[in-house]
Amino acid sequence: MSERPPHVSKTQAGEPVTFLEAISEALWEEMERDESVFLLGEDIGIYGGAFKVTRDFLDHFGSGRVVDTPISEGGFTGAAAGAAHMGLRPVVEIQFMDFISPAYDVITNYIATSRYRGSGALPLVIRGPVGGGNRGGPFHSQNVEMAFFHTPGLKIVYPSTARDAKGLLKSAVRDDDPVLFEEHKGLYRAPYLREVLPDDDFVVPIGEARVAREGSDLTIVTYGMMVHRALDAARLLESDGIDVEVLDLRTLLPLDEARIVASVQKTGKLLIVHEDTRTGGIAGEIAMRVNERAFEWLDGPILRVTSIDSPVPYSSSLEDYFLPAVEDIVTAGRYLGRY
Amino acid sequence: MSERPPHVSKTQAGEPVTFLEAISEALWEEMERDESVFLLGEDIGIYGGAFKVTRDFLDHFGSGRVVDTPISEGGFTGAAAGAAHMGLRPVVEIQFMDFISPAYDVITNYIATSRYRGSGALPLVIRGPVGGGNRGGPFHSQNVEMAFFHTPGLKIVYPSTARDAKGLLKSAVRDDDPVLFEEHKGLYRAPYLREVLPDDDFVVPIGEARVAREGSDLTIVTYGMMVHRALDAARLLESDGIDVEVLDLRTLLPLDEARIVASVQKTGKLLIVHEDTRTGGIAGEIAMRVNERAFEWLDGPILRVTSIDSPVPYSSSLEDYFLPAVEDIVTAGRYLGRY
Amino acid sequence: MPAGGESVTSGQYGPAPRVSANGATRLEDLLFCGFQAEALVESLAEIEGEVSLPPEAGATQVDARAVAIAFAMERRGDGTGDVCCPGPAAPAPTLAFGATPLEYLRHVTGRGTGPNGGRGGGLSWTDKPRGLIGAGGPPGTMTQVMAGAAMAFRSRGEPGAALVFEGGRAADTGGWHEGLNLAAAQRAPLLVVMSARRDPGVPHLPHRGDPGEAYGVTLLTLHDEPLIELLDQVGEARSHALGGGGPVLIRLVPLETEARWRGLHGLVEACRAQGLVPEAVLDELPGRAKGDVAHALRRLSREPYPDGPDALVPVLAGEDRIPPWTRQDPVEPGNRTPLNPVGGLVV
Amino acid sequence: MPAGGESVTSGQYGPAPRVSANGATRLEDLLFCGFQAEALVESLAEIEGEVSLPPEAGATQVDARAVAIAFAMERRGDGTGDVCCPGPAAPAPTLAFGATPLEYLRHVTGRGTGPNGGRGGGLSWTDKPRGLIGAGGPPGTMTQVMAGAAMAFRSRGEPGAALVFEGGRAADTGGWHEGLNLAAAQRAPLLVVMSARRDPGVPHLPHRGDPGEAYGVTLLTLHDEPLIELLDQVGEARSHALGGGGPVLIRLVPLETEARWRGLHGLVEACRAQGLVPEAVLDELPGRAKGDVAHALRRLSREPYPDGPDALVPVLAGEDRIPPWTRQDPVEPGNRTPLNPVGGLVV
Ligand SMILES: Cc1ncc(C[n+]2csc(CCOP(=O)(O)OP(=O)(O)O)c2C)c(N)n1
Ligand SMILES: Cc1ncc(C[n+]2csc(CCOP(=O)(O)OP(=O)(O)O)c2C)c(N)n1
Ligand SMILES: [Mg+2]
Ligand SMILES: [Mg+2]
Repeated sequence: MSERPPHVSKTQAGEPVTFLEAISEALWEEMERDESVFLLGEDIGIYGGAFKVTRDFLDHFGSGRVVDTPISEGGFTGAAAGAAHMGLRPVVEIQFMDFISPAYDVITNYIATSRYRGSGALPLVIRGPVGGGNRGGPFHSQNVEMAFFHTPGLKIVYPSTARDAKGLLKSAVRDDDPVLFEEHKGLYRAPYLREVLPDDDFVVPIGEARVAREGSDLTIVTYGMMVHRALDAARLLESDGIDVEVLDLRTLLPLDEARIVASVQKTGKLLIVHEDTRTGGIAGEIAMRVNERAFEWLDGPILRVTSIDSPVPYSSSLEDYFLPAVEDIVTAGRYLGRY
Repeated sequence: MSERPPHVSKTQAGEPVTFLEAISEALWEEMERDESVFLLGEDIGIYGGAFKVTRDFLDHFGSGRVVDTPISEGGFTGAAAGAAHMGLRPVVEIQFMDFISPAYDVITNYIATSRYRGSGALPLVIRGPVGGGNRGGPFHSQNVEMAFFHTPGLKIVYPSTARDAKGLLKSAVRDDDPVLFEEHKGLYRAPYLREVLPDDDFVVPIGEARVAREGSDLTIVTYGMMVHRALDAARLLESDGIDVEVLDLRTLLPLDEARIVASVQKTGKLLIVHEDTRTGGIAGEIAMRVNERAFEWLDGPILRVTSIDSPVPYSSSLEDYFLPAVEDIVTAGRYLGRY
Repeated sequence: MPAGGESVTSGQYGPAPRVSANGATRLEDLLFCGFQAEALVESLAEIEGEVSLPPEAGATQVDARAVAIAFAMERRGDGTGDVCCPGPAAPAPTLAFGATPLEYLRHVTGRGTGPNGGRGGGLSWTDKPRGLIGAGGPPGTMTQVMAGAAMAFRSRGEPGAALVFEGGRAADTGGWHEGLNLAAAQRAPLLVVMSARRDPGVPHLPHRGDPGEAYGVTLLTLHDEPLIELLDQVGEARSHALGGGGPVLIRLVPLETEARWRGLHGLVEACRAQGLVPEAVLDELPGRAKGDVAHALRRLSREPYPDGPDALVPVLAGEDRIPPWTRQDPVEPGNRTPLNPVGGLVV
Repeated sequence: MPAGGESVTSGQYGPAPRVSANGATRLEDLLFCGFQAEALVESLAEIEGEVSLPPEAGATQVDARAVAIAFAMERRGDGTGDVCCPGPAAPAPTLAFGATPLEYLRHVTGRGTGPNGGRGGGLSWTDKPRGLIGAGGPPGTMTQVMAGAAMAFRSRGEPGAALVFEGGRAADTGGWHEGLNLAAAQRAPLLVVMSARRDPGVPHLPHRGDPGEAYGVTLLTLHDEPLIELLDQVGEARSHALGGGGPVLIRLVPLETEARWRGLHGLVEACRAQGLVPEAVLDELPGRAKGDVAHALRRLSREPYPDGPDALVPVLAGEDRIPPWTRQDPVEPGNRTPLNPVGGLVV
């Protein structure tokens, strides 16, 4: 085995890491900690992955634990399930999460139902890049949470900071249930996300939202890239005298209903912001939960700012228009603030 | 070509048809009307389909228009897209709609995006049996609407009566967009659904909900099998002095927002009932739309009665418990009625 | 009423596995298991209609060859042997890997006493000590899953192999190809049986060639060979796969319905002629096997179905599930009183 | 700013198709198209970084053989010819089926003037009169889609064939197998090219055998044959498929990068030697093709990107789409005043 290469040693060296490096570190550390953890995916070995998350992993861990697969998301995700039955802990990389769709069948029918069918827990992680703003067009830009949010038996994680990315990925690998892990491409190398992480084996628990900003007038529930847009909007709304609380879900499934409800009970107003398209987005489930648990606290309608209901357009001008902008959040925030 | 067989001639003979026969008649009539309509699916030809919807079609229309396919839902749904590009109007049968999942990729990535990508409309129908209560277990009982509800570019239809099944399927075949058509197995041969249909070329427009029962105190929005449970519940709630309006969505996508909003503006209370599992169900989107358009009319929380968040259990006792029952709707209706 | 554990182990449900070490008693065991399987298939036909059977239960039409194939594997019952996915609801390999007829019947009829408490359909029954991995819905899926199981043996350096039973039309699915391709690329010790079972009235779409040829997969075609020969051939295939030769595809040429269990009778004769199993045992074996199944059927009729609320078994680890709020006492609404229709009062 | 029509026709965008009838001028056309393709591929490398190119644009590394294959088809430009899916962003077959370099560049750079107004990625460009069908994302998908197109020809009794370009790794996908299997079962006139293009740093997983063998599909392997020979071979393959022989798989053995366009120069020499194309034409052809592309590039630089609101083009027929409410004047809230954050006041 070779030495630990520099790009997964930054935390050890006390240096700041990017979101992407945090993910690489998490994988490396989990593979060192637990022999049963192994990786499967397209071009993750020799090539180091389309985004280089697993650069140098093959050299260090060998081809038994870093498996370059054929283009067959269904096949290798199914194989991951078989390996999980045998006590291994596979981590599947989907090159772009848009291409999780050929694995939709095995994930929803086989993997998600395994525990309930009495076939035992299937501890496996399916991770990969999501999200727009990268001029990737309709096939390289999607958010995939709503394809799976409706399937009982899955967990869905979507971090927005380097710290959460590392801590949540470690939790995901250790989790006994299948976890989908979404990594926004726009966060991978974002300079504003570089941070020095604790040099210990910290984990961030799955299922807990995080108050990214405290406030008293309006709750914004969001996640992923939109956390940062919401924080920008919150700063702008401050000058309107609207004190915004921003809740970063971090885990989408199971939803941290308790923290959402607590925040709405404090502020009385709820705006949901998601990058994913509008109809059938996660805002709906949040609205139902708040209706069920905190209707009488609502001092205004639950509203949402989202992408437009269409495939992700390719041209930058179209994509920028398609995505929720800071001004959209500000407009909605003002509207609710005055309500 | 052989004569029109008796089981697709009942309407012509003035006899009542079942829900299933209505579907067979719709297909037969559309194939007679338009040469470009053709069928693809597993065991639909020689065998006449798992539920015999296309019995005798092969004899009459020939193997060029009734195509027995290999087990390859992705492959033949993709082929349907190719045939649609060429001006044909394919109708794909999925043997059990649970098995639409291998076609998830081509439907969401290719078919749904075609028009937007400038590749033209893809007029095709994907139809098949859905729903529980038949002791089919986790792989033969699912509702599939929420796998596709989030995908812009698709239409989803889910009828609850023989008349709507026939009229909507004819509309679906004539529609220029891809339509998913869900047929509840429990309705296929239900005696209470037999009805004499008009003997003309009637269609029921896609996108329009139907008031299945008028009422003034509470709106129940529902569809499919649950329409009948909701109507049963409404009769029981009458004796509590609660006058229930039942709205049968019929089309789930696009959602008939206007009729939902109008009903809620009349009653001030909304209960959503769906057979599909709870988290991430369609209730969420309806709740968001009502928040956006009629929040101030709400005199109580938006609530929902749904299946339990799990795979569909196999044993009848478990499945009955899993599914929403009339008493559940009554309990929720009373709760909202008193609110 | 037990709702079924999360993951089924033989200790929890029914007696300890009836799998003997390979050796002197293997043929006796094989015969016993074969006659049980035959009787089980018959009894399923009998009880159909009376009880609900999963939609996949038609796929029980495997034949005696399936028993021999399973017996060519390393069946241990202690979690250290080969693994097998018997295909949906197929009794023969299930029994061969140590399940009892009663467990099997509990399972397919959805009894509360069954290995997953009546929740799963098909043969969604995973028993790690015995090496059973339960099937999912779509044909082809289990070739993917078992490819992964085979990869696990290989990556751990353990001398185990994975066996999966698929129907003939499974090779039409892309999933099957992806599984086989991956197993071949990884030289994983996987044996894929393409069994010639029921088809719903439609002939196979003809595979004009060998569907494993693209992946360099070894093909073994089995006709109506004597079961002893078959045991050897499959044993060799297993060794080939274990030795780094990669997956083997075992194609069963369809037999006439009458011929499905003929191999068992041939094996009885061979054992008798060569003195491989004592005469007395051979004589009483079929009757004992049938008696076992008959007993299991009688016992089954007294076994309860699960209670409705058993449907609430968790789908995620550590998740507490509560009944739908409409089946509890609804709380009174009130102004700014915490509503909790999902269960109990929130404080 | 035109946002692109729903379905692109040659009349709407750019000049009428430059596809000549097969015959005397075919070789001249082939050469012209080939040199244009070569120049286009070079120019894409030049403008990369300057403009955004779709992630699939790496897949432009087809070679001269792709031009000849496309020219072996019946290209008509009036909606009555063969159909072709050029693979994502591949210029050669696109030009061969009648697209102009400028249209191509508009498309891959996402210009508002492009055939789908900058909305689609890859080569999601369907032009029915020309017979172009645009690719989707995953490898293998288009083999399914084009299988259906081929089935449509057959079911209508029309003498057309479908051609699809896939990369070598597409045969790893289950989707590819399902498409080919269906086409074979239906004896559909489908030609599937497995082209040897870029791979992201990783060798193919070896297909040890012929991936079409399972389906009885005819295989044609092309090395570095003279393009004239290749035209004949592919023409024969097409006839075979049209005559009921079912799909043909055309495997392109990879060429060295330097050798990718060599076939064109060989064809020039052959034409010169055999007097098939006038000398003067052969002399000025490469320059004219390059000039065309250079002109298209200059023109492109003046062509605008679409406006943001063009993103609102309908995804469903007859659907009116309005901008997000936060980009309109929000309405004032009020007690029981109809809210309509989605746009305008509801009456
Ligand atoms: C994806 C998918 N499509 C369709 C079905 C329905 N189905 C169940 S078994 C079967 C036939 C399987 O034939 P074969 O593979 O030959 O197995 P056999 O039952 O003959 O053993 C079909 C179409 C399914 N389970 N999954
Ligand atoms: C389902 C799916 N998985 C992964 C990708 C990402 N991807 C795009 S092209 C490609 C390699 C394709 O290789 P090949 O088929 O040989 O085509 P080439 O680019 O070499 O022409 C991959 C992995 C994708 N587009 N779709
Ligand atoms: Mg079969
Ligand atoms: Mg390639």
